[in-house]
Amino acid sequence: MAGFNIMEDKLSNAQIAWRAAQDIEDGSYVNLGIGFPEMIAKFQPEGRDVTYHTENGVLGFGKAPAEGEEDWDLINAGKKAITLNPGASFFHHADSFSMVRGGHLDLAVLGAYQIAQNGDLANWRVGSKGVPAVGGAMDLVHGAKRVAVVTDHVTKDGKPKLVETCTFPLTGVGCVTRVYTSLAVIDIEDGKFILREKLPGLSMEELQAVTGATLHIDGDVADLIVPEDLS
Amino acid sequence: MAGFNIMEDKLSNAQIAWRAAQDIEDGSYVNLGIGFPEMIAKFQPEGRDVTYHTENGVLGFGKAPAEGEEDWDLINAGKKAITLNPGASFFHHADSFSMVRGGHLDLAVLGAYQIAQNGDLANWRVGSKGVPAVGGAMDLVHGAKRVAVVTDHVTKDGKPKLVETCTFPLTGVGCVTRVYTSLAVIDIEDGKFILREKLPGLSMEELQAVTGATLHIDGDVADLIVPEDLS
Amino acid sequence: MDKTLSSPAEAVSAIPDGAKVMIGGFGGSGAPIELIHALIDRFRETGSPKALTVINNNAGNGHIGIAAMIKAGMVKKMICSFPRSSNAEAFNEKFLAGEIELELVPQGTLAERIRARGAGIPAFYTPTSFGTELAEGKPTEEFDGKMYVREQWLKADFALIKGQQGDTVGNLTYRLAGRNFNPLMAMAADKTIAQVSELGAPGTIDPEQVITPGIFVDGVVEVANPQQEEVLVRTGVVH
Amino acid sequence: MDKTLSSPAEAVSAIPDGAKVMIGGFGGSGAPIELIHALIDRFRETGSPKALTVINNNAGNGHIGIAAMIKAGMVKKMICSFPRSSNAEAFNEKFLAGEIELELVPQGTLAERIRARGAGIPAFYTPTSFGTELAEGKPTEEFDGKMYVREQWLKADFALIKGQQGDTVGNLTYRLAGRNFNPLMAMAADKTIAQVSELGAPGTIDPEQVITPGIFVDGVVEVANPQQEEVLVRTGVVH
Repeated sequence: MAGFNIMEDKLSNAQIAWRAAQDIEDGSYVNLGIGFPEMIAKFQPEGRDVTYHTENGVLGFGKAPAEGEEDWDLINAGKKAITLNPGASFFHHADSFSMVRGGHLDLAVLGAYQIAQNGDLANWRVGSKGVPAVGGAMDLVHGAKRVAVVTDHVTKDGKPKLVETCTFPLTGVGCVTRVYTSLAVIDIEDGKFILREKLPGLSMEELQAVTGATLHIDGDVADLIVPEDLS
Repeated sequence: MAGFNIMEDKLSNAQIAWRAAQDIEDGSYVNLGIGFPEMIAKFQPEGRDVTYHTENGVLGFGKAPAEGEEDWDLINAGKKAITLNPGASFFHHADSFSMVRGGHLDLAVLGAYQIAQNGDLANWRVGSKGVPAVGGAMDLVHGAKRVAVVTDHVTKDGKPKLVETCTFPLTGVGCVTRVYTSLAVIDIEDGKFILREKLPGLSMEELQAVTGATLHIDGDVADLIVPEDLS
Repeated sequence: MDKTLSSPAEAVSAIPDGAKVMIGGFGGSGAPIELIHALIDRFRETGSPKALTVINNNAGNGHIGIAAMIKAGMVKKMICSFPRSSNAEAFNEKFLAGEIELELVPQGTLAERIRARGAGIPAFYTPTSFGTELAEGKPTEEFDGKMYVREQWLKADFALIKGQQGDTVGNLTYRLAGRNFNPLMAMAADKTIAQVSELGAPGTIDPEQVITPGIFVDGVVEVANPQQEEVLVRTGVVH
Repeated sequence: MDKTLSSPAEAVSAIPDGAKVMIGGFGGSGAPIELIHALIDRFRETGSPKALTVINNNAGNGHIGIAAMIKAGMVKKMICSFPRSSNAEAFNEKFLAGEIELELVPQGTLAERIRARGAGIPAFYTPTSFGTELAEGKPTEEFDGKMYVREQWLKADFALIKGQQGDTVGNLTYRLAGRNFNPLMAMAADKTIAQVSELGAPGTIDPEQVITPGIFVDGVVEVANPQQEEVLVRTGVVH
């Protein structure tokens, strides 16, 4: 499969979300960050019982309501209308972040501007200009038992997002343990990126060339295979 | 009225409680310590609306139920059965002590082994022997807007309970602002005992003789007059 | 001890210039729009209260609520976690012009700092923000092998909150996710004013279902059919 | 994610020797007597679990519950605020004989230390106990002109708690003042086991009336007509 084009043959966001969804364990409590990570819920595998937490004080929420059916007191952290599944509960913000900070969530999945090989994450602002906004990201990266990232492998202008050291302002230090990108699945262990899966058409050299820090191998590297057609 | 006998002519606990009750303000939130201070509720003046807090998580409790009507899930901090007044609420222990520590109570009234002229209180243990137990006393002395004490003026063997410096282990530092004793009402201001009221038959000299620190006068000393017959 | 207030206007009448005001809600969910608008109306009529510090998760949306407060020029400083919304024009303009201050606080730390004031805890340690620019200048310490940042309580003179059911002694419940910051702010402010959709006599709320006990509430005003910020924003309402 | 356990015996079967166990209740109010008795029965049959550290407001009463645990010799250490009761003989004897350790913690500090663990807060400052022997050796600091003591979170391996209504995903309500420490311990322990008087399917508790969300609960067992410690003590029952 010569001629792999990083920008054209990469996975779509839906495909990255699908891949991340496969790792969500049955019976787990999960917080999905605003935006792209939220898409993961759509691809939750059949038969897995997952409870979603949103930091504004709801546990066990379900799909978005039909248009016109929204109740704007019933929203998620992204201010989108939600519905409740049986067994849902409401609580105030301090209890909600007790769930986060206290280590009660099994998994938090966030987006990223940059991820460093030591697990540092930068995902809240790109520089010092404009209006900064942090929300719950800095809380979520500490506390959840596993913190994963879903992201394009490179920036829009082709620069690596996986780097030796973050240059953007940090969200958290040494917090990310797994990264699902548009090209690969990479674990972070002992300050190193460990390649677990990559797209089958992509060579190690091609992948390393768009990665800003050394990719290490520890055992097999599996093919990253996802459904072609995801809506 | 010559021949005032400190041990015989002093106020009863009920009379001390009655006097303390007169100062409870309308609309206030009050915590009464286990034992003697609890008696104060009985003498709450007519027409005053007082809400009682108990640290095990009830606000707005009322009288004890009739014997045989007790529900042992509905108790106060002294583990006595209580009833609820309209507008009562339940909450967990952290919220309950938030009310205490966060300055939301208007008044806490406690018993005492010793009170020092700087407001230090010793009321949880007499020495280092036996089984120590502190309960909520150390929390209650910090937080309530006013901390008052009800106590006999002297110990059973006639020693002063109002002292220059506490010799028993402290419950709190500089926390008491008013003391209702069997002989007098005394405020604590700027590290001094200020005498406000004393039993009419008792001379200043007699009172000072059973007080372990200087009693100061700041304005009038009123007669401490309470009903004779309190049940 | 009847804490009933007759109107939103009366409810906000004591807030002075320069006050620190916590305002409940997360976006439009649980936002006390009528109390906010009463405060804006008072400012337009009297020039007061001005130079307010407002504590909320966000910094307003569209042309109503906190956004309208900012637009009106009553707000000196925002303390929030996320001053972004579908239409954050009011805040953005003032901020980029240097006409409003911003203290940015991670959302969980914001909640915990508010709760800490209510609970009489002047400072606590959190892992949140360690190693980031939001922790600069703050003491740090290791506990059980992990690094933590020390944060202090967040005080306020007033809280304006929104409940669902209320009674005249100040007990409150909330509606759905509208609970969010409201119970915490009720604990934290020196004076807490609640608007409620239904106001009843003491005893109308089951004691086991009270979320905010009345001890935390100083005044309660019934606003029977409260406006929803999100609906106002979506329909382009300007206050 | 059905968290239902078949019996109190099954519910306590995983607690090992040396475990730190939080036990809910304040006196007999909200005390999970059936779980405690199942633990004692297991100890009598198997010799395990022993050398437990028990965290509760009190240290047992009469000859049942925590008092019976202590009497049976399963408890190495009590962490509590008030080891006194109408009949504290079990604790007193062991304590005065030097056969049980005691960590005495002011009641509000005990509650806050438990909550702190649940909330991921390793340490906090409180005015409680400043200047007393219970603050000896602890860091102190001044905030806003007042002195405070630094306290650390309190961890536990297990919590045994008592709820009123429960559902199979672990949501709980409590009965009257039986709430007390139960919701805090549910947050704080690595594994939380709840006995409930009524166990239903998810959805049987109104989401607004859930006191302990299921995320804090690992196992739930129905005990339809639970015993009340106070009644057992008053009728002289011995377990």
